[in-house]
Amino acid sequence: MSQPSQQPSADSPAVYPAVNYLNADRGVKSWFLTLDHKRIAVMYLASVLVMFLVGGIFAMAIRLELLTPEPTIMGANTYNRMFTLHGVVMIFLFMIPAIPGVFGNFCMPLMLGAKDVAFPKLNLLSLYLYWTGAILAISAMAMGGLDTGWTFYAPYSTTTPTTVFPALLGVFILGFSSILTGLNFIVTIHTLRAPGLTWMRMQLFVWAIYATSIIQVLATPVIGLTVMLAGIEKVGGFGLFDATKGGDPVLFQHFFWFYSHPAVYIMVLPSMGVVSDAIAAVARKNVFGYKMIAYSSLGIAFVGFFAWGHHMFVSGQSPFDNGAFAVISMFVGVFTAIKVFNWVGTLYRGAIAVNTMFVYVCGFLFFVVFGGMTGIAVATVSLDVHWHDTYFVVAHFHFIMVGAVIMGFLIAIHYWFPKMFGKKFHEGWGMVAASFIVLGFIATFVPQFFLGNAGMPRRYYMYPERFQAWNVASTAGSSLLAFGFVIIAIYLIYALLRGEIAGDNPWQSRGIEWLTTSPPDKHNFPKPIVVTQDPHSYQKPGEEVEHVVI
Amino acid sequence: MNELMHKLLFLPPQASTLAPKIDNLHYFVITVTMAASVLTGLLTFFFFFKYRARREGQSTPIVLPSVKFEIAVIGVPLFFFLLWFVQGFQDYIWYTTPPKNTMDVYVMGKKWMWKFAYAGGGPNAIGTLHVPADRPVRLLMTSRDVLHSFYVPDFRIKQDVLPGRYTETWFEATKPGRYQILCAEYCGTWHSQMWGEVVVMPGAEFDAWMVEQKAGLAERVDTGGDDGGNMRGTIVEYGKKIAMTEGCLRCHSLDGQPHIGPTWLDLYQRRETLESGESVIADEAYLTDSMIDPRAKVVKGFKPVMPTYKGRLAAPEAAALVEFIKSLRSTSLENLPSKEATYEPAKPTTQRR
Amino acid sequence: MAEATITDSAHGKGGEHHHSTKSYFVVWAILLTCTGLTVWTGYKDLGAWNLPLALSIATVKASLVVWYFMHMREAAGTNRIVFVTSFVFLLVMIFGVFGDLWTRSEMSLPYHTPTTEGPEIQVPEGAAAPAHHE
Amino acid sequence: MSSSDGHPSHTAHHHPNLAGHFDTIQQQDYAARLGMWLFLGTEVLLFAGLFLGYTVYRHFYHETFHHCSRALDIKLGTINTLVLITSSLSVALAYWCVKVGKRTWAIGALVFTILCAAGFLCIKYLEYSHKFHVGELPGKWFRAEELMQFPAANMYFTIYFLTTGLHAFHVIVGMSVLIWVMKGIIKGRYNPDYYVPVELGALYWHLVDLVWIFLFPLLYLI
Repeated sequence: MSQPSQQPSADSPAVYPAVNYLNADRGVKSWFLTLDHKRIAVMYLASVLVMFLVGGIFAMAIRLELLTPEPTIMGANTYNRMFTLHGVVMIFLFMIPAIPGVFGNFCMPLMLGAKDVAFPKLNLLSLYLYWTGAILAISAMAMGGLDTGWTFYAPYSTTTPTTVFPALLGVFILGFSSILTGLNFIVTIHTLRAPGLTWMRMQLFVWAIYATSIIQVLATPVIGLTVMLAGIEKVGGFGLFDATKGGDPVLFQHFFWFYSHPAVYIMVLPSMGVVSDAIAAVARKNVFGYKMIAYSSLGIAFVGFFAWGHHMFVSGQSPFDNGAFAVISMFVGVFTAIKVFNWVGTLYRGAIAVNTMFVYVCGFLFFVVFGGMTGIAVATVSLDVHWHDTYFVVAHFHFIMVGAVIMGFLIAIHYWFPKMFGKKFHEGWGMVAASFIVLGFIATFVPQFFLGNAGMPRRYYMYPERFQAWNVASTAGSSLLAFGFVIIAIYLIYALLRGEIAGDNPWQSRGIEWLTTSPPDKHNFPKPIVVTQDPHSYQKPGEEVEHVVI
Repeated sequence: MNELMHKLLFLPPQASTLAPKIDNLHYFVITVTMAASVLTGLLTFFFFFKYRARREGQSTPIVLPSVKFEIAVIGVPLFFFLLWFVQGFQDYIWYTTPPKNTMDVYVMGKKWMWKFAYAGGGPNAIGTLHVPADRPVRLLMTSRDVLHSFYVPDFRIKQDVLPGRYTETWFEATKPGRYQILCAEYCGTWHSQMWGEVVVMPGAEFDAWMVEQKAGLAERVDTGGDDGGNMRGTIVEYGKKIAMTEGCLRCHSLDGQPHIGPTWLDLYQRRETLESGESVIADEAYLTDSMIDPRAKVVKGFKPVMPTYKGRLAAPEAAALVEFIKSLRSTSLENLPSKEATYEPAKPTTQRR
Repeated sequence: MAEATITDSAHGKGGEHHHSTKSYFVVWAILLTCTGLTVWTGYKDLGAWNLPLALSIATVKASLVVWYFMHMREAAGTNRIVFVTSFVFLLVMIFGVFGDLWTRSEMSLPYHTPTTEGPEIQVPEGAAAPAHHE
Repeated sequence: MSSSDGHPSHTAHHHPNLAGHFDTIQQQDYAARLGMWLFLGTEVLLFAGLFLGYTVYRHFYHETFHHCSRALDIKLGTINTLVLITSSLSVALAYWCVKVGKRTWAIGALVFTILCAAGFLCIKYLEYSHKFHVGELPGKWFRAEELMQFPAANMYFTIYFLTTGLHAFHVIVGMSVLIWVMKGIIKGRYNPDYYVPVELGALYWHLVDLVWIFLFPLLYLI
């Protein structure tokens, strides 16, 4: 068991472990009071999928409304609530917790050869805080909803008569969940690595989770404070952002983006980690430029903190700060570019398998390059004057948030589905759905770039008629996207119930998480792991290995 | 080239001196972005065909990046990004530094309309801003309530409008025509209808227009009644002043919110249902009648509490009030056909109460 | 392996409990003195020097608390980095925002409050740029 | 104590407080300390936002802040500072006593610390009630006429109440933590062999002190 690479289990028949973490304990209590990181991960998975469904329904409603320039299916106030809740649910309840909460929790301790995370009780507390925050956010919806946009900009958010406060409280509590998860993961990675697992032998997913956790710990307190201040101002009239009381509304934006810019890396870094891991398994090859990918994750985590002002180029921020934040944003872009080069480089001279994951990886690479570079484009100060708050920005961040984060999430689901549940999904349907998703995605969001170019502002309920053609195209594309998700839901549920038994390592991956049974035992590994190899190493020991330097 | 890219990218007309600057950089940036993503995609496909898995458990070489490769990987993107930044920041500085000889216009954004006032005197306006072509115009902007953003796509200018302080932006329009103003910062229910219009006139025509407007003001001052001596502004402005001094605004709001009485926003030509059940269009006659005999035709849902203004309002004053009410449109007042097909003229918005 | 390094950094500086309580009392005495000093200077009007002086004294006090009371001098390197990093980011935040405030144009600062009372923009006849008081 | 320090591998496996997923008590202690320092880091950043608010509005309303700070009672503020510093000393002593096995002294020092905390809150209450009385309150509640002449005087009290309020909340949390730690010492759970929770509780209390060390001059003396 000590050598990750020496036990290809391809020939042995697939066995479903009789006792595993899923059936070791029974009863509702054994789930809700569990301290097992894997069960917590499964509960996170169920929760974030529900939230994704909710956010997705809002998204479809928005797209339908925008089918015509006039009111289509709902009133203006309903529409404003829809896009607000779409943003709040997708960002705070889906994207931020999705990959760290589910796959970080499930796989990261396994990848370290650990028995659990450092603070299992804290881990469970994070989940409960997540649920509390989710319930509060949903209750805001039930109490009439809020119409501020997910950015909660003051003074609108502090003066609107809608129910903002429960949502702010929800975000505050979700922040704590996020902080505690990040703290837990940092300590786990520092203390619970198996013997021999040096920093430079950690899998890239672990590196990504580590970088993400740093951002979570450093940035999230600030959003906690920000929403707290907005809530106090709304309820108590403290006037911190109220111009008539001498307050400065732009200060709110500084507060907000100090968290929310790093937060986009909280969302996207784990996804990049998933791709780094999965691409090695798909191409059966060592990751090209391992160190560059690892360090660029840390680089993004660090430099990402200095770029928040590029969300505020036309907000009344000074030209000096605009320039400073713009130039720093250019450097953040370089870190992502490094990763892209290395991912493509990993495919070079690999043995690429044709499967669902690969389709998503292709989509991911295109989206991350186009979405990333349009990000640099909007960070170019003068261009942002035209593009700011138009659909160009909407399209850009959906390329990154949907194109990169959701592709990463889907890759992770498909890659680790056998690990989590010990079952195989249908590869053919997987590829069909993946094609729908990738194409539907392009059809949904490419038109929005043109809308932005033409000057359609975001958060528009009604729009001048000249924008209609592209809006129709976008709505049509979104239905393809939704159809793809329906297919995925069907074949994954089928796989869960009556799927073929996957065996311990169906992808013949060399990741440490595959060294135990699938699904794993309650205590993860039957015997302690000792790591002696480099990560993502697909060469058989003793075999003549060709070294190529390009 | 310019024409082609302009069409390909679905950009709006270039109607200011800033627009070509923004667009040229836009073309460059988008071309590089497209090239990079297409190259990445093609390379991925190429590798996929060339390096497909051929057999089970196939082993692969260890490929490592050389230092040269690493430098290239960091250097090439950084070069492009910084190039964009340098060009973009130059343009931006140009855009944030208005020339000395600008014509200044005060802009106020409020839910959900734009108001304009000329610094050198002249007519105040709601929704429509008249400016001369080929002369720099500086806008000094503030908001009465929440954040708004003054956006004219055809000029490529955008600037947030903040309560409690001024922000500025400027432009020099190059082609006479009518250009749409949009609000780009979310500001509530009718954010998407907070439109206005910039009317760009040839310089000489604008000067003549301005002289005429000012003369019109003076004329009205002469005929405006006893306190006309210190009255300035258009008849609309005069009407507004009366509305304030006579206390109309204590019961009638200007922002679309029903108060003790119906809101005046978009009241003109609105179809109102009366207490009696019949419906009436709020035209000049109805508005004037309602001042003189307010309890005759009370709009459904409101109490008959308004006092009569018979004898309190002189005829010109009542007329001014009507003109003022007519001016309260949440979108542009002007229903003239636009010559440049830049956007469709605003329709009377009937979906709103 | 990880554990080995942990043992080194956390407990490598052996004899942490050998020092007596004396150092605590000395630090306490210094803190009290510093408090007295900062209050005394607080009563004086030192103009522009008030803030830097008060902040310097506070920083000295805080460093003493962190170094001795919180045992930062015995803490593992990682823990030191973690704590110091949080202060670095506090500064990042403040200077990022002040980069904006220091360079904003005068008229777009909040204390140049334009009149927002009344339903109309109130522009005095022939007004130029908004008045810069102060 | 000395055995676990000097020969980690021997005593580790049988340590009663060792959780199953750690190999040694040293590893567990290291994790606990790192976790606590990370948490303190987040606390610093939580207060960082308020300090930013303070610096921004002080920058805008420099004169106002100067005059409004005179409305606070420097004497009470100074007393509170001394109380907190002394409590910081006593909690450090309590930690030392637990480590060397002086249980009674440790309990005494903790009781003293908790009393200091309570005293701090009482004085804070006096200050707050005075502010409520004269209307030196945040935002829309502000009605102190003698300060109305200064622009945005309400903003100073907004900042004052937000910062000291959040700090007072931390004092209350810190008190609860110390009470919980004290219960552990009384029950003998924490002893020279296992004192990390005491250390962490003390760290939290020191942070509360640390924040006040900055708040005091910024609010009272500037």
